[in-house]
Amino acid sequence: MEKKYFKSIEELRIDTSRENDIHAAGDKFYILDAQREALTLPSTTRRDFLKAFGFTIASAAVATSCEQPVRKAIPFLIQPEGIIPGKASYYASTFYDGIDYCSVLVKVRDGRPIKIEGNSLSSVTKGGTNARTQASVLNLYDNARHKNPSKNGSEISWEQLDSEVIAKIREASSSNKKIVILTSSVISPSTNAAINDFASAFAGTELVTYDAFPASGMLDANESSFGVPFIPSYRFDKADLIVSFDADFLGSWLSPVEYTKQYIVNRKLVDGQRKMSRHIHFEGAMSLTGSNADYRVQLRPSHQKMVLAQLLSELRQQSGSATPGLGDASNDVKELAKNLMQHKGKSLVVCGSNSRDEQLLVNEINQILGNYGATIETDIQLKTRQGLNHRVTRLVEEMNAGKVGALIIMDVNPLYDYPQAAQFAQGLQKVGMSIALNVISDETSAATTFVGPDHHYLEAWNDAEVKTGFYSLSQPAIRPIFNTRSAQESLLKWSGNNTDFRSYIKAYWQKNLFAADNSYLSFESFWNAKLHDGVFESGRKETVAVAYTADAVNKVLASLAGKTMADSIDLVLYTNVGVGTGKHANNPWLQELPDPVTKACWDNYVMISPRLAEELNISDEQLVTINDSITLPAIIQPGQEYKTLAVALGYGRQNTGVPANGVGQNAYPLLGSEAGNISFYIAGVALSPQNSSYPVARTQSHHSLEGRELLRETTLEEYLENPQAGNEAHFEAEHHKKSMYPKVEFDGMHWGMAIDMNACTGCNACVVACSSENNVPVVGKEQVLASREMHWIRIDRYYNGDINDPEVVRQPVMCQHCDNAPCENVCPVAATTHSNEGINQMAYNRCIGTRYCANNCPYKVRRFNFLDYTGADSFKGNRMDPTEMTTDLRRLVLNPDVTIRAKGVIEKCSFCVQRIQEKKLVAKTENRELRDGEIVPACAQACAAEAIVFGNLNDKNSKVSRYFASERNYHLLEEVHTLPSVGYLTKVKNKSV
Amino acid sequence: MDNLTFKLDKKLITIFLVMIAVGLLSLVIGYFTGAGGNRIAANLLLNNYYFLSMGLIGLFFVAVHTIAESGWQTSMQRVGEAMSAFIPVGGLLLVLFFILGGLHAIYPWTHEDHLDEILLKKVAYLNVPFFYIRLVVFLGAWSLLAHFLRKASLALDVNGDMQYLKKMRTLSAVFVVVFAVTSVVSSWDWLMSLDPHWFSTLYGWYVFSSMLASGFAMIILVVSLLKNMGYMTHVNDEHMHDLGKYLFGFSIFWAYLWFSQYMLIWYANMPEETVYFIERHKYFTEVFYVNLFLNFVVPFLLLMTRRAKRVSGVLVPVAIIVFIGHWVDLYMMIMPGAVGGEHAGIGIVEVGLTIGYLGLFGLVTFWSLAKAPLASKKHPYYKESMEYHTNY
Amino acid sequence: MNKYITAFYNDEEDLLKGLKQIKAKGVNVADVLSPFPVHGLDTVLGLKRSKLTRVAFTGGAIGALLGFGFQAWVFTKAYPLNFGGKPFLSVPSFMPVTFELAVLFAAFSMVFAFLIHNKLGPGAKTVIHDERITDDRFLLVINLDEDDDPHSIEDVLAEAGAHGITLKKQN
Amino acid sequence: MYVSPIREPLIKGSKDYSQVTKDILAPMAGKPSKYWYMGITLAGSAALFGAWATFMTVYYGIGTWGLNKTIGWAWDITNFVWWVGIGHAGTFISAILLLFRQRWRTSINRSAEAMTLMAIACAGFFPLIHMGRLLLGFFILPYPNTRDLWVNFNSPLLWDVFAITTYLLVSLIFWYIGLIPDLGTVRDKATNKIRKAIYGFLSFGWTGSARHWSRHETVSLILAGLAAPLVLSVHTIVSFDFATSVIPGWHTTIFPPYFVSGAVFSGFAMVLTLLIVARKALNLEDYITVGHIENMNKVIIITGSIVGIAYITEFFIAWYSGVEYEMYAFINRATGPYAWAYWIMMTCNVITPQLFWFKKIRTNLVATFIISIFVNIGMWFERFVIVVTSLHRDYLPSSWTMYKPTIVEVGLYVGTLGVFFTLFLLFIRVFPVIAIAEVKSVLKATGENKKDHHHE
Repeated sequence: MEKKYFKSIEELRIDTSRENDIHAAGDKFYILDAQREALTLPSTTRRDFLKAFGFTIASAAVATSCEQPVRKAIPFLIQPEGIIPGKASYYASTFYDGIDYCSVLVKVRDGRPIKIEGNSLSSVTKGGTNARTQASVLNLYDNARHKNPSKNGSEISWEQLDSEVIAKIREASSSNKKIVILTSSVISPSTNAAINDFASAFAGTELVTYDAFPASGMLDANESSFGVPFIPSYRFDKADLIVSFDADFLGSWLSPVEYTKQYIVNRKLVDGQRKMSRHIHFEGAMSLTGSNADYRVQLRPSHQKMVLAQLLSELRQQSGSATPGLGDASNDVKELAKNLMQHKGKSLVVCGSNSRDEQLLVNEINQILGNYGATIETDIQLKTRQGLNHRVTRLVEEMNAGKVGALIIMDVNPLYDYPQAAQFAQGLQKVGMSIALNVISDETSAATTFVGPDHHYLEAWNDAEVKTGFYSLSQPAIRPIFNTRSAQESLLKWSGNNTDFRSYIKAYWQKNLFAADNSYLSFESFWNAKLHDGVFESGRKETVAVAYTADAVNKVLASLAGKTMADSIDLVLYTNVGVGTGKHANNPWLQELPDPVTKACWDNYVMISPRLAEELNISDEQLVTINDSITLPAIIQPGQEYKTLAVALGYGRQNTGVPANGVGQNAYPLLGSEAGNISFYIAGVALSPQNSSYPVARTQSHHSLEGRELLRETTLEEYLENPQAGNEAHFEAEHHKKSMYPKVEFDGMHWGMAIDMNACTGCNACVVACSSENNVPVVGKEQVLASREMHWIRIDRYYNGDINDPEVVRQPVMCQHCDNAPCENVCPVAATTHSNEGINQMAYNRCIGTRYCANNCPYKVRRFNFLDYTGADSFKGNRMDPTEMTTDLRRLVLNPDVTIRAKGVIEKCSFCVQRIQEKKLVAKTENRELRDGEIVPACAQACAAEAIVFGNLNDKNSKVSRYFASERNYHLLEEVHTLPSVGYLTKVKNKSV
Repeated sequence: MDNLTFKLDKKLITIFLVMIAVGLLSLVIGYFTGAGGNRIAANLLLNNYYFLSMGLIGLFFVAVHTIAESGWQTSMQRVGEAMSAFIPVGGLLLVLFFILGGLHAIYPWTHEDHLDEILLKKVAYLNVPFFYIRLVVFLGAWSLLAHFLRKASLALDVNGDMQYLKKMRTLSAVFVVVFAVTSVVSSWDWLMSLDPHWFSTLYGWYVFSSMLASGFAMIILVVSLLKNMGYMTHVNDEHMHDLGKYLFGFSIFWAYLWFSQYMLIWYANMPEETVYFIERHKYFTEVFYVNLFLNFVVPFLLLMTRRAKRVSGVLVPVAIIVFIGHWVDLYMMIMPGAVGGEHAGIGIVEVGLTIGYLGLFGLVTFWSLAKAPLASKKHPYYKESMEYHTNY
Repeated sequence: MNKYITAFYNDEEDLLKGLKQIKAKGVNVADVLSPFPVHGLDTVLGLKRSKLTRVAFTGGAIGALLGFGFQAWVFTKAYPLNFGGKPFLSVPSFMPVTFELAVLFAAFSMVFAFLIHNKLGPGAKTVIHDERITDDRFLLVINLDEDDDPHSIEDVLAEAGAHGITLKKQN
Repeated sequence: MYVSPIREPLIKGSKDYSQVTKDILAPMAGKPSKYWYMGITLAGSAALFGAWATFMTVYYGIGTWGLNKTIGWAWDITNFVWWVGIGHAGTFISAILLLFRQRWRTSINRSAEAMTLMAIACAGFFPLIHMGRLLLGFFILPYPNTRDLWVNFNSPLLWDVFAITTYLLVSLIFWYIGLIPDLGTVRDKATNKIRKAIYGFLSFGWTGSARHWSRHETVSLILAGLAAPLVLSVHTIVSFDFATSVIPGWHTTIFPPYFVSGAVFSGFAMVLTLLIVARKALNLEDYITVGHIENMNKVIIITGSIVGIAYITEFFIAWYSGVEYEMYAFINRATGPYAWAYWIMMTCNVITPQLFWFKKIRTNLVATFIISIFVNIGMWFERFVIVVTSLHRDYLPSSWTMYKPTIVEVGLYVGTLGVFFTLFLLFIRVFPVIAIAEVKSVLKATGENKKDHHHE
């Protein structure tokens, strides 16, 4: 038979009425190889197929049976090609929301995208993801999405919208007023082309790039240092010594997923690697990255510039050229300088500040250290965060001056996240025509005249060039759910071009990129291959030569001469790994994600150092007012710099969905500015305690290890001379290990998981991935306050040592799948038993909810459905769904392979048994052995740090077995003799003791 | 008919003396056949403890029934008192045993020079001086109380003056309270600390239940022996029936505690606890099950019927078996820790020493029996006890 | 149609004394009805010890075997499952249920045997000779054959100090 | 049979048999007093409160309680164990005291057993209501099904099912067998037809024949012999719920005997609480004398002291074990956030009963009543301490939480109390509260007028 490929995604559409669906036919591309093989293997017997089929029907049945009343189940009248019921298809795509970039695979089941996974073919993100990327699939099913075009809030047709908008635009350009396209940094070459087309169609068109969380300081600095405003690409993997000044590069700074991938290359000590980078971190507020550093130095943000200057002059002295006038550097700085000089060309200094001056200083520091060309590449540049603050400031002035005739807002939300949102709003009144092409209803789209909703990225075609020469494609994984239209298509339409954006992209790629790859005969095959891979790396480099000039930095140094560090209370404004800038605030998964540092969710708050709290006698969760503008609960944060406060941005949303509205306070208005650039901290804030308090939902209330050897640590030096260092307790336990009954031997598979605590950064991507894969319910703030969060995997965070400057240690904990599981023994109805592959399995339908197992679990990983969180209960009207996660729309994200748990049932991590089954079937249909690493649980898949390894313990060569064999491996509470199937590798910090 | 004044005749004395001689001999033989210091020490401890506990149960028997104001047992109260006469003797031997190197020989925690970190945590309790203080307090309290109770009981027999009965009640109450605590703590000191890492909260009561069963077996044996010799004819089937019920009940009680301790440790399977039974399973498999058979299965099945408890032909053999059974039980508790699985065994030393101690115990008991009428006629409940009949 | 005589005492000790006399006179007392168990009566009436104990034992034994057997069958044959690595035949775990079932069976088998044996049960029909036998009277019943003479027996009873001597017929 | 003259009479006032019958049947006759009506109204409304709480729990879920991810049991199991404990006195009195031939039991065993049955009923309610999916609770029974799926015989909760059921049934027949002759008495004393019919039916046609009596005695004795170990087994198995686990503070081998004595301890306390009131209200002072109260108080001292020793043993061994989790669990009990509960338990269970060493106090009704209440409270807190303080801080500090009860949980507890007292109030109206026949059988031996009857 002729090899059968999958047809274009368009054919997923059940109704083929719209004309632009048809000519997609003829496009061919593969889906993931495994899938293709599984389905085209001639040896696939009918029985096997039925088994595969039956498995999913069964699970789907389970999902809807039992206590859950059966809902709509419409069989296909004509089975569309490309959909095998119960078979997931994966489509390569690109996640870019104006802030984060990630090359992804979209898992589609029965026409619904249900899961996002990292695309390992991308050499930028290398298969890694972060929490927001994982959660982005849920935004597709956001109840608050714009469902159709509208004018002043009332629905209109696209035709009407087009005609009215075009008229207005013409009017504006004829009355030579400005036509402004306001967008976040555009990394899509095709989109840029489309915008250019638009600009050439309408005189006076102007593109204003607006980033809610900009890097304009760096752009300015690089302009003055190198003559070009650009963001270089950093190479943490090439650096032996990483010095970060408040750059949260593992969490929120520029390209965290990419940096995490690079970072861990030199942090993992497995498979014989004995070399490890050293990471020194300066910061005021406790951040994810800071808490992972080998040395964390507390530095108040307003002192950072001076310290950088001192470091620079110290370096200059050590390299022979002195700078007068600066205060004498502290010994630490001297020491640091010496250290850096020893690592010339193998070090990397980064700075998270948005101050041009500080970036200038850092530029020269790296220049002196010869890091340019070594750990910093200037010929490959990062294309995100191109926004320049002064451009936006000017726009606001122009709007208020009535110079703007038309304002086209492309999925940005200045009325929420622009510090001077009020002026912007006033200006908006004076704009002739305003239209928002935003996906989800928000503050801005509520204020514009028109709303022309864009597709969600999973519905749209798009392309991207995140870094010079690193291209990737987005393709629709589902037909648009609502009456939306790709923003680019709108622009093209208005500029008189009726081609759909997909063909536009194809044309662009054919014209500009096909030439860069001569390994394909036809463009079609090139296109199909790239669409299949999702990425195309042309190897293009920037041509503009960069030459370093020091004049600017000298001015800075001069300006600092004789200055001293002011003693004031500083406020840091940061974005967390959850809701980030607030664009995703309406995503319940992200709202309920415990912050890696504070373990709090569903709110923002003021982090305050224990010392300052004591002085001002502010108690935990007491309300405090900052600069008489916002009032938030205080959280006493160990390790916070004495006089540094921190508040997360991204909260206090309005006019958007239920989950986000009114959660926390909007801190954007607090953002200050320096030399025209937004600065992420303000010095000298006034802090006034209120005499009331406000409960903050935290998933962990006790932060000390109580001297228990749960989390084992050592230093690199100790480790190098004795690999068992810090892990003595393990060998002690092994020595005493005794059992009163014979050890169960598992023939065939014995699944196990190993977690490298040296790699784990605590970024929480695994938590969201797990929730997404396993339909883990969202319970809302009240329930989290009652300690009833449902996460199957959690990241325990403990503080060690001095409360004012503690060490932070983290440990991901999920079901340990003990071979002597205390929980299994005590279940009266045998609802939880041990599988013959060593998995501790739950039969939800058998569970009667005595909670005996949960009590008896030493790891406390079992979760109980205290209320009807999922709507699966047989009683009506008792649902507990404060975040509207059980609406029909939201339910589309559910994974049909995983049972929905009813009220009164215990649930817990299953090692993603559904994935194990799926891959077993694939292997069976191909009649071969399972390959090591073929089965990847959701948490491991999501982990950018590759900290989680899963596999067969019976296979002595499997990666997990190798990890288990390592001297660093130990088991949590092994002295209790539960025989866990999860192992942990001791954390090694590269610090001298 | 005066079968109430017991005379300790030559024949009996010689028998006991011979037995003691056998014991001493076996000690010598054992020493020269290289049974090993530990093993001899362990056996001395075992028998010392075992027969001391016989004396204690004798006293406990009297005390409990006195405060319970029950009448039936007054007829054999003297037997309990006589057994308690062994307390000071056994106590003294125990002290000597510890002082003359027994302590250092078999108690690992006495080796201060090399203690692992677990034992170091316990030093506040497990240290030699404190151990001796406790030892002396326990033995002192027991001996004194035994002495005064006996005194009061004899005084009561003079003219049945109620004040002595009151006195007996007070003393009994005091003893029961003291014994409740000391029996537990002493079992930790002398037995549990032989495996100093291991611990079990139930241990003290488990040991106590073992004492009870064996102690009542001994009471039955002494009484029947006396009856055989034609004394205490006033002790009728009803009395024996009750003693039989005790033996039956306490054997089940012992089994119950044995099971509770074993099952809970087996179930949780935590190494720090399981090590105790794993050791015993490994080296003492047969003994492990024999223990259960002798102390539970035999009395449970044989003493179930009413008849069995009333017919000495059944009661006495069962009593003997239980007596041996709890010796084995104690063997299980002591040997693995004191001697270690490889070196422990049952040979001349074990048998001989036991015979020796039995002789000594017999001698002391019967000697004390001979010093007073076998029943206290003036006891207010004496008549009750004589006219004692019940249909169950 | 058979005749019988009833008479009563007001005190169990008089009853016992009287009975001895009556028996000495060779009169056969069929039954004594009393408000509470009178000790020594069974010897006087020459009642045998009840065999109910054996029923209880058998019942208990069956219960125990059933209990243990069932658990063992479920865990090793019917549906062996791995619970926390415990052996399939986890004997210590089986003990509680075995014990409970033993007790349950013993108790119930015996109680049912008791009721059946005595022909007692919910709403059982029995002759109440005198309403005060459940209060304070001790009543004897003497069955008469055709040949023996009521009056002589009545005299014997009167001699033995019994009250309310009455001749009754029962069809 | 001979009884020593120095023994105190157990039944006051020179009574003959018919007098005994009259006295004991008196409370059943005539209209109930207004106190009775007040009592049953109060108890009834408490029960209604419980009904509401039950609805809330079943409809909305366990989430209406104060539990969380770490603390899976709290008031539910605390109440369960408390009630089971109370349910131990009755059978203990009738079985074990019977075996030990304690004659004084005859005046109290009937009501104590009734109390046992009611307490067990209340206890049984909690394991059911604590299930997240009550409607599927039948899964816990090993019934044949198409999936060939049975239950987990390793689970102490399953052992509970068997233990509690057996205990309830055996106690029930034990109680009823004892009741049959007295029901005969009620029947024969009944004046109106319906009453006669009903009690005639209930009394199984009892005639008081010598044969029946002798078998009846055998049955009672064997049942006692069976019930004695059964009583032990029940609370032993309840203690296994905790002791088999690996949670510090739960897993300790002393639990079985210590729970049993604790159960008898609390059981006797509850019997005292009830009887001190009942004997007055039903004027049965002649039958339930100060002597009886004193004897029960003695049992309370003994069991209370045993419990005390167990507490201390636990604490010492926790230290002696050298296991840090064990040590912490107990330090946390005495000094942690729930220390107050621990010290309430200590005061009520270990210290107050020691007052009974003084004859003055143990023969004083008011003092006894107050102390019995203390013991009831103390024993409730003992279970609370074991269940909650052990759970709320176990192995991983990251998961430590706190627990606060909700009104629903309170409702469930109050509800069972309501049911308990309602049933008791009904019981005293329909059944003789004292075993008439048994009292008569010991009247000669222990009545005040025994001298004149007795022939030396």
